Amino acid sequence: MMHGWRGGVRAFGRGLLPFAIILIVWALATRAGVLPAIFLPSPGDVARTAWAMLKDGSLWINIGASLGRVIVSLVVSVPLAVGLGIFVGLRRRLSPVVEPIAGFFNALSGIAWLPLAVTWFGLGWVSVTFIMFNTIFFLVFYNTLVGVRSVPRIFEHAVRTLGGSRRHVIFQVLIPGAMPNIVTGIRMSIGFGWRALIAAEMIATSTGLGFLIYNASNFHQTDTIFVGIVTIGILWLLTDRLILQPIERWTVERWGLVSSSR
Amino acid sequence: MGRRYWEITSTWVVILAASIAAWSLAAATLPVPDYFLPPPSAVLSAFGDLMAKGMLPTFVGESLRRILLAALLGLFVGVPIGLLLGISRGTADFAYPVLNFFQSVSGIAWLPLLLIWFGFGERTILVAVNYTVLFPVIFNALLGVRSVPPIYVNVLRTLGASRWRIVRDVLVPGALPNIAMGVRLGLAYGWRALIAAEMLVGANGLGFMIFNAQAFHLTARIMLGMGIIGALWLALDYFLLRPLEEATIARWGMVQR
Amino acid sequence: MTAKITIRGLRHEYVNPFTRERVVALDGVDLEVEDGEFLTVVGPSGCGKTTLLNILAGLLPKTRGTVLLDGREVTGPGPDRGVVFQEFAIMPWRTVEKNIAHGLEIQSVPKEERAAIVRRFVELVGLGGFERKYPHELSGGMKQRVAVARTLAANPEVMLMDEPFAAVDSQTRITLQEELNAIAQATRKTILFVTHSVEEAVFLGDRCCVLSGRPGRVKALVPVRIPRERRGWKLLMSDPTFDAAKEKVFGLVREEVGKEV
Amino acid sequence: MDGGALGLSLLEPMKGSAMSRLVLLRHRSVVFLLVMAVAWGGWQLFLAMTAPQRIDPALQPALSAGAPVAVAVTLGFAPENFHIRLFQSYGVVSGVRGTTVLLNRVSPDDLRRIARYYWVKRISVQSEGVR
Repeated sequence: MMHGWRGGVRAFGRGLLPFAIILIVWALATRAGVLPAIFLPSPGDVARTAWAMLKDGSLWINIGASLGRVIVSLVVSVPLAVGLGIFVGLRRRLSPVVEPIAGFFNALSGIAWLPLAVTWFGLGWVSVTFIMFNTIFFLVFYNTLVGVRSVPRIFEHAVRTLGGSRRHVIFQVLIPGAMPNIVTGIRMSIGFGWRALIAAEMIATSTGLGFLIYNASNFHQTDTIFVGIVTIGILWLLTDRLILQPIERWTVERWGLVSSSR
Repeated sequence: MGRRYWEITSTWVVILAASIAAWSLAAATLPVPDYFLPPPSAVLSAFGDLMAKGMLPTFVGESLRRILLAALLGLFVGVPIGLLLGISRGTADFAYPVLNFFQSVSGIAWLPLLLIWFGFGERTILVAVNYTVLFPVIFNALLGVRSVPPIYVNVLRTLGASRWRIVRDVLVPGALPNIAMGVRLGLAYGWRALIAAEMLVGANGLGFMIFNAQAFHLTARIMLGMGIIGALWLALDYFLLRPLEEATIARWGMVQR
Repeated sequence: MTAKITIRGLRHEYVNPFTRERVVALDGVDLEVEDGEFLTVVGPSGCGKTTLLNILAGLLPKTRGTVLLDGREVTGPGPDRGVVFQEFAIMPWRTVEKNIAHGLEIQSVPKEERAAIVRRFVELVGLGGFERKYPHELSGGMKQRVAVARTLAANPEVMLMDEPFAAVDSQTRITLQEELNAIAQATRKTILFVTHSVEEAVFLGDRCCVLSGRPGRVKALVPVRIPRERRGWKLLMSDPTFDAAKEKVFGLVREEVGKEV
Repeated sequence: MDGGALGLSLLEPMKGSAMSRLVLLRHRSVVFLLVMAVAWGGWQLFLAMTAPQRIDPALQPALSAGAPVAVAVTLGFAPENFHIRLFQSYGVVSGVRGTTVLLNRVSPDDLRRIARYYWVKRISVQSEGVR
């Protein structure tokens, strides 16, 4: 509805307005001394801490650790999950059985694996990455599997009446037809993956944003916690805009297929 | 088709038997300490043990109580708030970006702050879980109201409907599919946040059970706990959440967005 | 001259996988379709029209009987029998151009030749200017034109059409019927057209095959002796031969409507 | 997020087509809630009924008097940390002898609550239990 970059700026401005108001209310509340600084630091404190952490690089290290784990897990487990999901989805006999099992592991994926991961890999980045991997893998695998199996048969008939072989059915019908589910799976895996990462970092490692804010709470450094939380929110919105929406726009929305919203 | 039914159940039996056998074999032969991979029998005896000691019912009971409380709160508090915010364009545009931001910061990320505010206790868990459930519910209820096709509103206007009637007859029913999805998504996030919070805060619950068991190398209990966590979610999802979603979509055959 | 399509003693039963209930859809169907003939198939709902077409298309294994195309037994789907489905079935992830070229792609026809054929059929079905569009951007009528163009582009021996214009508004329907008429005249293709509308069956068909109520069998074959050139929308308004044929077919179908088993 | 993303079709692979989905749907979730309610209610009733058997008759006078008592709670197994923490919420744990926990200053109401735990074998007066 907004045209050109001016529209974009105005929309962006309108998007920031609520946050500006919240900042003002927050500032007034702390100045009025409603709560001691330990409980609610002023925006100024948080900004100063943030600036300090940026300057001494401690924030960057933790951002790098967390983002690194997200990217690595995505790059490794998404292709694997999509490939396996399609492979199993095509097996008439195997897929109805694997689907419920994948559904079970899908329901279990994430932080529930932490104790077992720590038992196997001990505390540290291996366990955390393992948690990220299985969260992303099972969500994408399950959705791909369901996606391939839910492509309407009519498309398969159409291709076969055009003389298409199994190869054509797979690449020209089943895979594109499963795209909406695959995209949903990827979007959800990022949402759940981030959450699992933050929780895992709090428990099982000594770097990353999760550790940063959990450790800060041991020393009552509330301002550091706020810096961490705001950073997590911003990183999430970035990964959502930069990774997710292009994928969605390039595949699903262009074809007008309904891709379920967030 | 009948043949396929038998075919599926037989494949089921084969896969289950094979995986249990492989698991037992691995547990017996792999050159790792016992606690690394206990055999299926160890998990079964852990179940018997924890039931006899009355621990399992408490863990399951605590976790269920917390998630069902969050579900009720989500439904009866989250949904109305979302609808209210969604109805008028002004509040909707104001609330959307804020809700989107707070929804992306999961309840667990707030946990350190909550620990300072409420300490290591039940209140921290409840706030973390309910926050995680509430925001997706409110966000999707608002989204639901905004995504009702304007044609329905216009039709009622032409019939001279009052604003309240438009809300009751069009906006709320139209938003139901999104609301159902928001509740499902919120609880899915909430369930995981609950497990994580129980681990961090150390209060009775399935999260605590598996985390505590790890400290004593009771891996059989970890596996049992994980199985129950997965099974409970599937039961909740299959018996309560999917019917909620299917009832709203099926009744109107509406496709979201 | 042997018939293009020969059907003898065709019987088909549906078995419900859970209740084991057997439903006989077709029984004792004997039918011959001449080369280049436009045969329409009409009958009460549930008389097995679509079942007959799906068996001919090779998508449905028959219970008993023989089905021959140019003397060869029909076993599975193939490019020699092009199918236009009621739900269009064009790929939402392909542009109009790519959809029409789909059959040619599968038969690995070289690129330039493909482009030429697609251009010809885009013009033939009146989709000029929409080549780059995606299906969700088209109206029902236009989607159906893409499906027809796709089937024709693959140059099948026979075209099987399953109530293709059912989901289209009446204005577009008449134009599509006229266009199909022109295509039939231009390509001399053998066409088997299933429909529930008697008027459509008489307007399009050289002959109308009336199927009885379930279990469907050939109740009657009503010839429509009107040359293709004269078949335009005026014909629908007032033409004695047309009205007579329509009345006859309508009577035959009415008899069957009440009799479902 | 489409409906199937997080759920599964484990329990409904071959649903009869005869019954309409909606009727089956309502049926499925209502049955689940009923079963849970009945099971929970029955369980509480069972606990309430079996509780008195676990209390040593010698404690009756102290219970009716309403004053806090010191008791020995005997379990069928050696208590774990879980049980110790549980008992600490009812009174002061002064010691553990094998499968018995010595608990002081327990109010009569708390005593009746402890008696409801199915894994508690017997609650007896502390002096007698210690010997």
